[in-house]
Amino acid sequence: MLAAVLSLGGIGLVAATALGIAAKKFAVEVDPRELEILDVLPGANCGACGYPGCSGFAKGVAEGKAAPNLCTPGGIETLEGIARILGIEAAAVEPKVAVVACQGDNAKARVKYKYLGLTDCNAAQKIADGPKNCPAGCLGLGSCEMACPFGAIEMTSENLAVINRDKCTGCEKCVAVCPRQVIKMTPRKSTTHVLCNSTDKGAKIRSYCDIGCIGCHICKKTVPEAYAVETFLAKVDYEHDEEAALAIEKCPTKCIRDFSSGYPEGSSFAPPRNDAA
Amino acid sequence: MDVKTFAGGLHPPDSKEYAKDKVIERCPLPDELVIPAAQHIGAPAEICVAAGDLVKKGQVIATAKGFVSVPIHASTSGEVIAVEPRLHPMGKLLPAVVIKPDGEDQWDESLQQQDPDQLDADALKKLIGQAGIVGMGGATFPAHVKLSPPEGKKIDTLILNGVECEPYLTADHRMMLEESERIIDGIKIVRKVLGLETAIIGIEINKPDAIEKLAKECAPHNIKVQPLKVQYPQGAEKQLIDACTGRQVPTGGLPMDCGVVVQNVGTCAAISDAIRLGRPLVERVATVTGPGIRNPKNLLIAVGTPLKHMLDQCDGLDGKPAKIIMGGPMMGQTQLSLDVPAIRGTSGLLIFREQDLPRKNAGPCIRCGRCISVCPIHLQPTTIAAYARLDRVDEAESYNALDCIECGCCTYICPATLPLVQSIRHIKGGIMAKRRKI
Amino acid sequence: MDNTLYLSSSPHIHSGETTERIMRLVIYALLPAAAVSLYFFGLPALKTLLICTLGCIAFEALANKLMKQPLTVKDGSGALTGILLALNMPASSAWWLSLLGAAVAILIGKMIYGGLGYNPFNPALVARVVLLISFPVQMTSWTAPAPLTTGIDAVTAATPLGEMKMSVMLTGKLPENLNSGMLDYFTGNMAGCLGEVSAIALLAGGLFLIYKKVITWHIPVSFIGTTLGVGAIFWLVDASKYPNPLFHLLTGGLILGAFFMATDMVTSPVTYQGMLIFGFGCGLLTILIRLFGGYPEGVSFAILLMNAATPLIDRYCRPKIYGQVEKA
Amino acid sequence: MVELLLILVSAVFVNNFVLARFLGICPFLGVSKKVETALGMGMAVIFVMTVASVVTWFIQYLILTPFGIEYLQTIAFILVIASLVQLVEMVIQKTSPVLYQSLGIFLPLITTNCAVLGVAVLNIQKSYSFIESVVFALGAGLGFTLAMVLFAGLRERTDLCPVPRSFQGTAIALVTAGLLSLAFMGFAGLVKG
Repeated sequence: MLAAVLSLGGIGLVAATALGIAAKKFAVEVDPRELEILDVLPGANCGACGYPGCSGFAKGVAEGKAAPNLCTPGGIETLEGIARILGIEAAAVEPKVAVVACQGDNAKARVKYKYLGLTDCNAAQKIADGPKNCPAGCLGLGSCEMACPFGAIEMTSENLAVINRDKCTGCEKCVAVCPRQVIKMTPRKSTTHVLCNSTDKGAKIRSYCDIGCIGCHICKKTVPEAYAVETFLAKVDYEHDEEAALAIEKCPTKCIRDFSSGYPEGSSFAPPRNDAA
Repeated sequence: MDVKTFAGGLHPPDSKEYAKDKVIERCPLPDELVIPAAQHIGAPAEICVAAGDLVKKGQVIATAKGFVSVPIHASTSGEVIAVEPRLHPMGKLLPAVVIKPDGEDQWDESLQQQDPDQLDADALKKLIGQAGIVGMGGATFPAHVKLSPPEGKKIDTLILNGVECEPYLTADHRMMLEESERIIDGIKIVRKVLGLETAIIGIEINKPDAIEKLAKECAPHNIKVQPLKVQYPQGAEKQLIDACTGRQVPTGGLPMDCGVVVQNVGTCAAISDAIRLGRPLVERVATVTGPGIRNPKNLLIAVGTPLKHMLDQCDGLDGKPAKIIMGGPMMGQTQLSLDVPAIRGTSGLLIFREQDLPRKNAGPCIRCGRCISVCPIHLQPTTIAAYARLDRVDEAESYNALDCIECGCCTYICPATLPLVQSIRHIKGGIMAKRRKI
Repeated sequence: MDNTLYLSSSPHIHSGETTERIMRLVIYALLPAAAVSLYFFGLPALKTLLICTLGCIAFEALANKLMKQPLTVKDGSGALTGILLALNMPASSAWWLSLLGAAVAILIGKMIYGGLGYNPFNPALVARVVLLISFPVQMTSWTAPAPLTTGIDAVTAATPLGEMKMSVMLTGKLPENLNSGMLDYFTGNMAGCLGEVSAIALLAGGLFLIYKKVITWHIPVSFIGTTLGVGAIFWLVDASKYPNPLFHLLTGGLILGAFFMATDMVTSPVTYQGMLIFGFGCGLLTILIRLFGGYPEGVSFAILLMNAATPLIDRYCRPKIYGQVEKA
Repeated sequence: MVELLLILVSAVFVNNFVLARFLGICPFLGVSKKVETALGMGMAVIFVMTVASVVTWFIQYLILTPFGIEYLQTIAFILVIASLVQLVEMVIQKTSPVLYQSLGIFLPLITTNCAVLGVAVLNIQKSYSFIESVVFALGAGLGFTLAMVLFAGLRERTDLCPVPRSFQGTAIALVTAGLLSLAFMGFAGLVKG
């Protein structure tokens, strides 16, 4: 028994001494806050913050190089967590969600040419500025769908990108990849959006798209405080989101849409419509 | 005969029988000429005329902007009827000068004939720049820039590109047969500018008549004609240098990094005109060909001639066009419309009908390795394309994606008909963007 | 109005080479060997061949359906896997054994990875090895060849490699009559898998593929060369214990493996240097397993092992690119 | 000499720790997403295995056996291995932060890695001499690294594959591991033992 205790104790002692020396010699300083921050991050490694993965962001925050409110997927909880660890006041980030500002799918928008080649919007955009006559509309080749780390984007059967608002975390990956900047970040609480991205004149838009904003000002006349029209394109003032909904019915081209159900029309995300009711 | 070539590449059916025996014909002037300000690599020229101005043939209508740029000249005499954005071969609306010819086709009187023997290298170079000479093979790189190697770079060899490896095209072939005197004169001028003796004309052996003719006429001028095996893309600078001299341009470098300057034979003919006649580059030879054309021809066209007008000279279309290609079938650009004008770099107009297009059945890569065996740069196109599909920029870069010359061999040979070049081009953009960011 | 012109990235012409054509040519190249096996083994061989081939096609279609993909059986790769699998089975295989093989090959060997072009291991070999390990008795019950002309009923027999292994294990020496049957080995008059019997038919098919530029010489030459070379060294050291190289060449699945299985494009390296290394590895492993391993035949295992190494070979074997300057 | 070679070959190929004895599966699946990481992990394991078997051999024959306390073998060995792993971890963290990052949790997990303990215990079970123990440990480590690197290569490739959704991730990795193990069956009988 004594032998056992002594020998094991001896081994332990030798090992402990060796480790102790090594710990001194190979010491690497790690900011303990870095690990704490990593714990409160969502861990999706989506890169929305601009850092390679959550651990990179945690390091940046701990070193004071990154602003603590860059993590949009984590939302307010994460921010509060980081603020608690750093001992600072939380400046809230408004949760955002991506919206595809275009409804010009294959059925509604005309093409400039028939595109053959790589199924990638950026590649198609390089050939004569994209196969659609509209210079700003969705090309429908699904680069955003590929880029979305959360599976929140899908292409409709008529090749238009639609976003599932429940799955969208606001990481902006799709915004970065879209060659035509047709995906916009909007406040999550706002449910009325103008789904057009073309600044062409009304007559020109009509020549290539059935459902674009023609800059007719009817929405602005209906609810003056909620809309602004610049370069023939209406914009919702998201401060007046609730009033903006009043103009939906008035829009002659139906390019103002209501997202209050949480689903864009025509996507497979939407629950089956109950026609009986 | 000592026939040389390079490693890699392939041999697509050259389809040159359409136009190779057609003598160059002068194309009459169209009703209006559309001359874009951007016709070369580098900064576009700045338009210096306005609607209503009367211009003479050869008069400057847009001035060079910076060193890597050349002026643009009126291709005939007439009235400027508009200066506005027009559809450019790039597929975009870009600024252009629209001229209504007066039918006189009168040269500007201020143009001066010069004797190259009386001028020194710098003066020649300046004249070449002023004449707006660009690489006529399709790359349209300003010639005077190529002829101005930086201090310390020793250039010892001039290579003339008479390869014309693109299928269908025969413009250079006809030039070599019909304009050999101007070409040889141009070569002598370029030799003088660069201050060197060795000049080699590389010609593929599918043009035996051109090889024979030039070999005979070049002998007294100490210019060597090098027969080359028929292999695409031998006309690419790097491959031509390898084939003719056995030297290789270091990756990321220019031909001058291995002591070589390459010029197209057509460019040499233009240089001769620019000096001896004082005439700037306002016309060129282009092949109008393809199965979709009734009567394929080699046409001498004024820069700015709309494609449609060129077609009319060839008895029009045979069937409904499905693809309009400016340049050759391997590297040419598809066009949105026949209203697009031919520009200085337009070596050909190629029309395919629906039935002439390759059958499309894109499937998964079966890793057959054919793309690797044909790549003239010895890259692994399928690997790069796989990473490109997933936007994995770093991996693609590590496989030397940036060295790709986009010759199209890999896509041509791929049994799965994958758009490999397009993928690589796409990821090259990604790599450049990443580099700019850092 | 919509524009009807096509625009695309260059190039605008294509060689016309297709995946289907490649698969079709490989199938053609296998036909002589299949015909010889039918001649020697008769109806049972036909049954195995049919079940494997049709089974593979059916399972691929089934997988397409389950994965909601478009049907891919048209590309011919499923049929090819089926024929290769059949050629790797004993002639007298039970129907369920063939069917099971087809299922393993297509479902686990190929479709689970996403289908053609993605499987890391040769599907036919995966199936063969799974069967060999799961049903050792059935997979090694060989029938002696009974040419259609003789009309004799099939009897069981051992393969030449099996005989050799047994003899070496029991007596430490090669069997006496080893070298007497060379001509039979060459034409295929011996016991064995459907496809490993006739060297001449396989060789003809293999050369046809090289002639048609479907495969290159690199893998077959380095594979067979290494097997023969290393085999020769052992033979020279002790001819009473180790058989001569010709025996290695003509018996077992060496030619089938070298020309048809190892050259499977999907599972072999893409560069020429890589192919040479791949072939060398296959050859070395084959001869080691044949001479020292527990199994009489090593070709299948050797190729599978080298399949596993293929991603690494591809990773480290990159051709030197044009204009690359060696860093001093 | 031949004996040592056979031990080495047996440990690397025939009785490969991962693919034939199914030891060390945890890091085999966990750290095999990239070839570089797999190689780093393999090197760490080779080092730990070799040093661990040296130390445990001495502990067994100089302490445990003389004092008749062989029943403490497991705990004594774990103690030594744990300390060694700690040591390796510190060194890697200092010398190669990138490798340290990518190895993540699996580095400390070598501590309880059955493969390392397995080597130490097998050394004693097979009553290998000191030299034999070292060779066996080296072989086991090499075999582990070989399996890791091969598997990582395969996984990098399957990463690019459109694997059906239900098989993505660990599922396809396990299938691949199974097929790799199947291929390694070919070495069976190559060396008796």
